Amino acid sequence: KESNDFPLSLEEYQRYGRQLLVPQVGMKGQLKLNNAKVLVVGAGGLGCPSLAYLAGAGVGTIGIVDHDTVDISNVHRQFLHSSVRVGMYKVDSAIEYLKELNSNVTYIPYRFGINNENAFKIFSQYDLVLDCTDLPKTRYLISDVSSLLGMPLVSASALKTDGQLAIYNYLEGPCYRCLFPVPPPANSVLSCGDGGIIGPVVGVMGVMQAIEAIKVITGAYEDGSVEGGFIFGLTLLGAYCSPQWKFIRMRGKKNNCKICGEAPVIKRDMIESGQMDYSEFCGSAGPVKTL
Amino acid sequence: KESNDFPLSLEEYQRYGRQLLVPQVGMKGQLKLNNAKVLVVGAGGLGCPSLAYLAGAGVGTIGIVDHDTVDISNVHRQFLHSSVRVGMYKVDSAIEYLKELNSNVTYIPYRFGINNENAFKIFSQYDLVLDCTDLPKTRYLISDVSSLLGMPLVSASALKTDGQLAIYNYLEGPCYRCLFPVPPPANSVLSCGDGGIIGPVVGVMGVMQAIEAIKVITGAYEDGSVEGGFIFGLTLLGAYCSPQWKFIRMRGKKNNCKICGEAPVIKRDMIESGQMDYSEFCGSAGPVKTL
Amino acid sequence: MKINIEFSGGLETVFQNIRKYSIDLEAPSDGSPLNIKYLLTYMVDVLMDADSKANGGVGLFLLDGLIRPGVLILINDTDWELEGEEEYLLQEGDIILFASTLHGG
Amino acid sequence: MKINIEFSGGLETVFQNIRKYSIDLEAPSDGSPLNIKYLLTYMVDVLMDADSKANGGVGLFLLDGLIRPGVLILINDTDWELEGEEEYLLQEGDIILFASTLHGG
Ligand SMILES: [Zn+2]
Ligand SMILES: [Zn+2]
Repeated sequence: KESNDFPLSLEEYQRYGRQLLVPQVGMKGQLKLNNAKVLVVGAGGLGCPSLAYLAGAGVGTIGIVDHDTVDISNVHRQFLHSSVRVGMYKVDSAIEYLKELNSNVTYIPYRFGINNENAFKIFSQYDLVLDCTDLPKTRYLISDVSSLLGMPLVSASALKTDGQLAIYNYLEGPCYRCLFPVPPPANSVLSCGDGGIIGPVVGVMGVMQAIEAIKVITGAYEDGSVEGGFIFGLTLLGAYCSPQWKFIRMRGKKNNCKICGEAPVIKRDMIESGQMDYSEFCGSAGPVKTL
Repeated sequence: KESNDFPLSLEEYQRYGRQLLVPQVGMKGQLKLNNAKVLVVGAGGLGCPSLAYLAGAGVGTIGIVDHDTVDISNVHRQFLHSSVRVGMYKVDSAIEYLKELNSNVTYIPYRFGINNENAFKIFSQYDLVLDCTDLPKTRYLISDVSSLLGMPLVSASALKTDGQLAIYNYLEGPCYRCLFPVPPPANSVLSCGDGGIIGPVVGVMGVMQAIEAIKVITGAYEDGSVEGGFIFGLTLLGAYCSPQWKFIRMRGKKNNCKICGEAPVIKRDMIESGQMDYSEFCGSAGPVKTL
Repeated sequence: MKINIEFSGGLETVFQNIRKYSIDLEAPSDGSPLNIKYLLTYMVDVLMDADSKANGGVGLFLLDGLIRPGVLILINDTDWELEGEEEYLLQEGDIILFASTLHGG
Repeated sequence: MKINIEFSGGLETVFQNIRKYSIDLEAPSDGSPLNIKYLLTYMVDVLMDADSKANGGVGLFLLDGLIRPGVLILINDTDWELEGEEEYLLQEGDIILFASTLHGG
């Protein structure tokens, strides 16, 4: 990688050849990917496909956060974790797989959950965050921290047969809290463990996160590659609906948002000190009701 | 698996627990998946994600057809094939991975290409075909054979930043030839090798094939799970468009279709004898032009 | 007036497990406007199934008479906040989508 | 008359690499109808870039004056075969999508 004429190694030219051919990526985009640092929070149903395609595309540094270990009930949709790795940390299982896929990438494991104390220190080492988690309190924490650090957040979620996707904190767009200032009642929240999930439904949302991450990293929303530039909205999947996909244009940044508004009230020190209590904010998960 | 009260093994209950919870699958759907035989033609950019999720979901028998070996330029999108398996048959590489993912599935390897002579013999052992190939002549052959055998065909394709998905030969819907009676001029056809491809773009189409395969196998289009039942159309992805997804309602079966019309002229023996020459029909791929 | 109601993300479970309704809505007899606010009460009164009502289903849809946090209302594929929220006057053929935020992953 | 043209699957490469056009189409001066057939010739004459025209670009779009096999024409998200094909009379605001079949995988 010495000279500017050949910014990639021969192996990289061969490996990334098919995406180098695509004008929206090209050499300029590939170098941006090689230099990008992406944090994937959650190595489950969303994280597995995102990670496989981000590593495949040659994102330079990938951090992976997950406190959990592989359970046999994960394997139907979390395809980085094979049956033979049940019991291993998901982070280690994922990295074992990803290293064989593409050893050019630097993988950084975090074998614990994101929390008030560690979030800023970890996040600030990356350019972009993917929210692949499954609890409202974690989703608020991830959004607040990435918004305060000015990092784009590619967020997806899924349950049963449905999925949702959005990019927060990006260009002039809103944060998660602008859209959802008040958390849902705890008894209305279902995880994939409780509500069930069809494997490729969550899978397709994770792959869409990889597409959006590549677009954000390569600047596609800013250089005219995406016609019309960035329009904030939600992409909805209803796998048993017809049509299956819907894009909903949503409100922008809210002036009174507690994180990204004109007079923000939630600050970094309030989060790090624990004054901002996400468990309390989202309520304790009591017995779960029907959705 | 002795008694009707416990139709699955304990390991299967645990493994498939999350999709058993989804009403559109449930125990009835899981048993249909366990008994299903699916043929995936092509273990590349579409085949890899389809295979991972079909195996994860517990499709009983999965046949995989591919004559090709793993090249380093495949790995960015074909995540079943790791860098350490370069040079191996894609079919063997895929099965090595899939066995570790789910050993309950029976995997049947076909380390050669589909052709006029072998297609009927292979296809007739399956209930459903996924077209994950990348040449018009193979796509016509796959469609003709599956239509003549009365098998549903879940077909997807991708190039650069775009993707397409459809289910052919299904319920009262058309075959591929109804839609495309005349093949495109050979010089207008680009493969992913020639035109380039963004990994998760072809990936997302492969995952969508797995969703549609699960819906077809479990009868979702026939039992009311999909509101409005089956409507034939194309699902289009433009990853750099806004919105990214579009569903286009298309014409139905054509009365004058040479395969599935009222007076079909292409018959099984014409294909098996080689009288129907797909290479000639689609033209030789001369120097490739701009799309 | 013909109004279409759709659910995404799970709320159909308290509305008889039907994801799409096409209803014929008459103006309220007390002369109040035919707006989203009225539609919400209509949905609880007429469309929600008795079983769900008896088991806290209303709380999954409304909180203190307003749409509960975590449910987005989309009017013809546009955020209701851009359309006047509760006061939005329903128009013939409107598609009102109730999308519950998902958190699973 | 305002007509929207969109490409999916690659044809934009011969139309100045622009995926969406919003054009103002006037009725042909010879009195012939403002239909899809006319639109096709207009697109070659006005929208296709000179470079593509010089390098066989027309052949990627038309074959013997008709749309080439492998390109689907969608009128407002519906197959043109359901709308009268070439003879379909353009309407104000129509969205005409030219989708090239993809074969890659
Ligand atoms: Zn905000
Ligand atoms: Zn046919």
